[in-house]
Amino acid sequence: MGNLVGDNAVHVDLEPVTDIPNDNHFYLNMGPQHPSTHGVLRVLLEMDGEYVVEAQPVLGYGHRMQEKMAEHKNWMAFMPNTGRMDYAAALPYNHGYVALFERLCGIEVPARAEYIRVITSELNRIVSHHLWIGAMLLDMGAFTPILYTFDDREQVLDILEDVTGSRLTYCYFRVGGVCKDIDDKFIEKTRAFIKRQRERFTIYNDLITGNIIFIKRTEGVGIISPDMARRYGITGPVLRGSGIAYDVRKNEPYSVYPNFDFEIPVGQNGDSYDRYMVRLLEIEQSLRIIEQALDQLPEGPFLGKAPKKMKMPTGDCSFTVEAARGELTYYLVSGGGDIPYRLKIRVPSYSNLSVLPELCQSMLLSDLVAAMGSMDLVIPEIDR
Amino acid sequence: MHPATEKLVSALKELSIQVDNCNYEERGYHFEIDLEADKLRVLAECMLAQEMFLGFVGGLHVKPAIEIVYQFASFERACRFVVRVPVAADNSIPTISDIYQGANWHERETRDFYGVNFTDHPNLVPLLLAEEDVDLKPLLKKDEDLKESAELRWAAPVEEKPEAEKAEQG
Amino acid sequence: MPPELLRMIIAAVLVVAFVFLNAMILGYMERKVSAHIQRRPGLMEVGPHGVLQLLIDGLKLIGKQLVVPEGSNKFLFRLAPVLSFAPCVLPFVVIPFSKKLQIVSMDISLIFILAMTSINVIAILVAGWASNNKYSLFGTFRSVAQAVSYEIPMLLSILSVILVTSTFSLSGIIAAQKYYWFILIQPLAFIIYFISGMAETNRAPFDMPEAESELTAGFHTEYSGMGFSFFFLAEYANMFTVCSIATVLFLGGWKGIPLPLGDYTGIFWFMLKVYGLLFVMIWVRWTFPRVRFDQLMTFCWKYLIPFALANLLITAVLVKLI
Amino acid sequence: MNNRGYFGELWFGAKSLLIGLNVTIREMFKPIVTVQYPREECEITPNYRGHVELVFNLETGGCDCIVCGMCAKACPSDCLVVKGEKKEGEKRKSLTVFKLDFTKCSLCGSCVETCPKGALDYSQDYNIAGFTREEFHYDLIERLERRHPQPLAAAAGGN
Repeated sequence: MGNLVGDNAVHVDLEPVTDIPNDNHFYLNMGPQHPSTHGVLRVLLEMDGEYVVEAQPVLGYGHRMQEKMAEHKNWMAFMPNTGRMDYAAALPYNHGYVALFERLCGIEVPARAEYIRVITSELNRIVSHHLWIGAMLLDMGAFTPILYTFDDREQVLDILEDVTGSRLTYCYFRVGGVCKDIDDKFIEKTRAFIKRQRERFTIYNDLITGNIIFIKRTEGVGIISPDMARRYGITGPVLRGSGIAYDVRKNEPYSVYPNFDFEIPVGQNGDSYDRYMVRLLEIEQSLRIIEQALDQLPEGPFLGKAPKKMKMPTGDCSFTVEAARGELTYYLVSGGGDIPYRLKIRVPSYSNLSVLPELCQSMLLSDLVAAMGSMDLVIPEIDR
Repeated sequence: MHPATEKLVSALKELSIQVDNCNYEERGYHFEIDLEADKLRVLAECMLAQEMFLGFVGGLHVKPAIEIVYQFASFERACRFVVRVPVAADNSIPTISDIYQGANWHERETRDFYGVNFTDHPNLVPLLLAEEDVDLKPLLKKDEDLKESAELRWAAPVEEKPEAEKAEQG
Repeated sequence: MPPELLRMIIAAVLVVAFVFLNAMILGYMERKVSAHIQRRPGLMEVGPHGVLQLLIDGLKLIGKQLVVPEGSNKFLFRLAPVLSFAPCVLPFVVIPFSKKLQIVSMDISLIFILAMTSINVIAILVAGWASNNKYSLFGTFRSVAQAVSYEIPMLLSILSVILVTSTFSLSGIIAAQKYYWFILIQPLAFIIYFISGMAETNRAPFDMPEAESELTAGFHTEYSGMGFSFFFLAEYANMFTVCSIATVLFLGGWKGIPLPLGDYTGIFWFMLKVYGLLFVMIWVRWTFPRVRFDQLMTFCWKYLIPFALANLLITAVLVKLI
Repeated sequence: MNNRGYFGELWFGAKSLLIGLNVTIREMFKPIVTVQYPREECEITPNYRGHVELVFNLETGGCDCIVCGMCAKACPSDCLVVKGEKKEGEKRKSLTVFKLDFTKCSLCGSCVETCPKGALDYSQDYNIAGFTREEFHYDLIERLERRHPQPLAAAAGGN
């Protein structure tokens, strides 16, 4: 990887790096195959010794042109694709997509279905945060936490597999409800998981949160100010780490989220440590939501009456949900018929990553890894 | 309406920008704006001054000209704007990436997909597509699929409702 | 053949064999301990509980092609693994495994060991530079700075022990611990020595030179096959050396409760103590995240060196008084 | 969290590291949670969604497919091929070809949900590996026959 950089770096026509300002600087290709870029992100770094002078993410290695696919299929047929953008938390993507059409066509969803959606989406959010905690610590050189979080993650995946039938790229929600009802076994297992997860927080806190090396590596690293967040459109836990309590679930409540009592954890400094804390506290809040949803779970049908072949009215419609990484917006322009005229998918990590060039100026390489790790990037989501 | 939102709407009206209310339950956003390209930067500056963030920038290939769709929202309150701006005759539109730095990548992406030229953009090179696909423009519609901008506008809810109900029964 | 020469040849073969065996045991131990810490069984496939896995791995590495990257300095690239491996074998010549089992007894054996372990830095420097890879070069930068800094607290902590014993001979130091282990009178020196030892051997959380999430594999990114395995062997040999010095200096060497093992009692106790310390090293590695490079330096200069100096000073005063 | 002072930081740090070590050593003596996969197998939930499979109807000794083609139409990636022919003396079409190209399938379940007869279901098969793409072009009728050889053979005996 590295020894090929020399001439290739200049060959890549990224303007900020074509002129070499300083003889002592050199280019380093971090990725597309690098242990800490999680997938196929490439960051072209201009380095001054251990310091990053400029970082330029190079995207598109996992680009699949999802938006084009959406314009060429019956809209129901695009459903499986939604779960394949953010593979770490697919259900919020499912949720946004079906809710978009429910809003556009004015379809009622049975209350039970909405509760099931919330429960499974929140479980999926927890799964995503588990994955992230492990991966971030792995970036920082701790090998063990990822195995502990995966142990917990497996518990949830088993629960979700039982109801959705798959473990990763879910295609569970349907317009008008969900495709399978949850049963008593599901509820029982979920409650057991909530209890277990609360006990496991001790391990997380002892091993990670309070660890002096972890604190030293993350405190004051990659500070994103609220102003910066606004200019870049950063959302999700990364934004909340900067102290702005913006959560689509509270701000523009959808589904049955208004029925639950939960808080939005926020950080103070906007550094990597705060982003870590926000996600850790979010797991607890998700557990609270699930607990309340299980208590309130109404009886009734899990799939409302939705026509098999549905015609969309003309016009545009937008639906925003809180995905595990931030604000996910589907913006649909319909020209009637059953194939979308245009479907724009606003993915949170795309905007979150775009802050990187400004964020990592004069940063140590190790800090860059920690800062990038704290952003929770899922590259297929960015590349779409 | 939230006082800050009111303030924003009146500020926009002062800039002689027409703001239309939308039904959030039906559309998923609160205001829509049809804008001329020359007012875009003024609008973006006003949005930033009023603490709105940029959701996304996307393209929409329609007749007579490609429209660029901007979505702005607020961190503090439920307030979502959709701004549609048709590109100029030479397929160009001013960039807002110096106002909202986050627009940088969105504009590059839109250039990838539609070939729209964002004037004064600092680095308008392919982002998601490969370098050799500079002229691919995958989201441009074929002539037979291309629709008029007016055809894609939200039809009045009065006409829409029976349609939706019919669909539900069917 | 003169008996002395024959003795030396046998010793040399035994030492190299021991280094290989030690690497296998340690490699197995590392993988098993890490596995159980992570609640998985680890090696299970080759042999009972996977004990032969490292043997198979070794065979695989021998069979692999040594890829020499284009644009590298081919001579130095091939030299570096040997340069890394050879000096780390030599300390085993002077380590007293038991009262009788010591190949060469030198008055300056401690200095000899410290000199030999320092050569490893040069090997890393050569490897990183010759690879013509930027990640390797990064690893080299870090490694040299780290090794140079951490040698100071390490030597200072050793010096506190030397002040008490007034000898550089390892056997002499063990003999001086007749009534109590030096860890009791020099606990601070032991901690400082152990931490610097982990840094010297590039073990996590000080594994800056090979930080794989930042530098892919640091200085040995470009090495494959036996080139890689020489670095691997050298790392484990160095770990063993560091722990055996710690055992000799602070834990009474081969001394222990007499067991009905005859002459092997000493070896048993020595190995038990060394592998105990090695276990701690492995345990630490699989618990903590990696420290940042500047923090590593800060920790050395702001904490370890002042404490080591203070410890040395107090020891000197006390030795003078008593 | 900051400003612990020189010694405060040292104390805090040392304590936190010891707490961390305590966690891992305790975990080390807890039982193993993984499964040695090829030797042991996890219990797969009955709701697992594998590739689709024709359902065997015990009463008719065959499958219930009426060759309506709904499943093939619902499939987002066109991985189902359904063909049938109307034999003389029979009321409805009988199934002759039912092929699944599993390389394209995204396991969304649309086919199973649209089937008016419930003739399709998910298989529990998750140990799927192969060397060529063609190995994943399943002939579902053949697979059904393999699972239930006798009745179908008897039914097909007339042919």
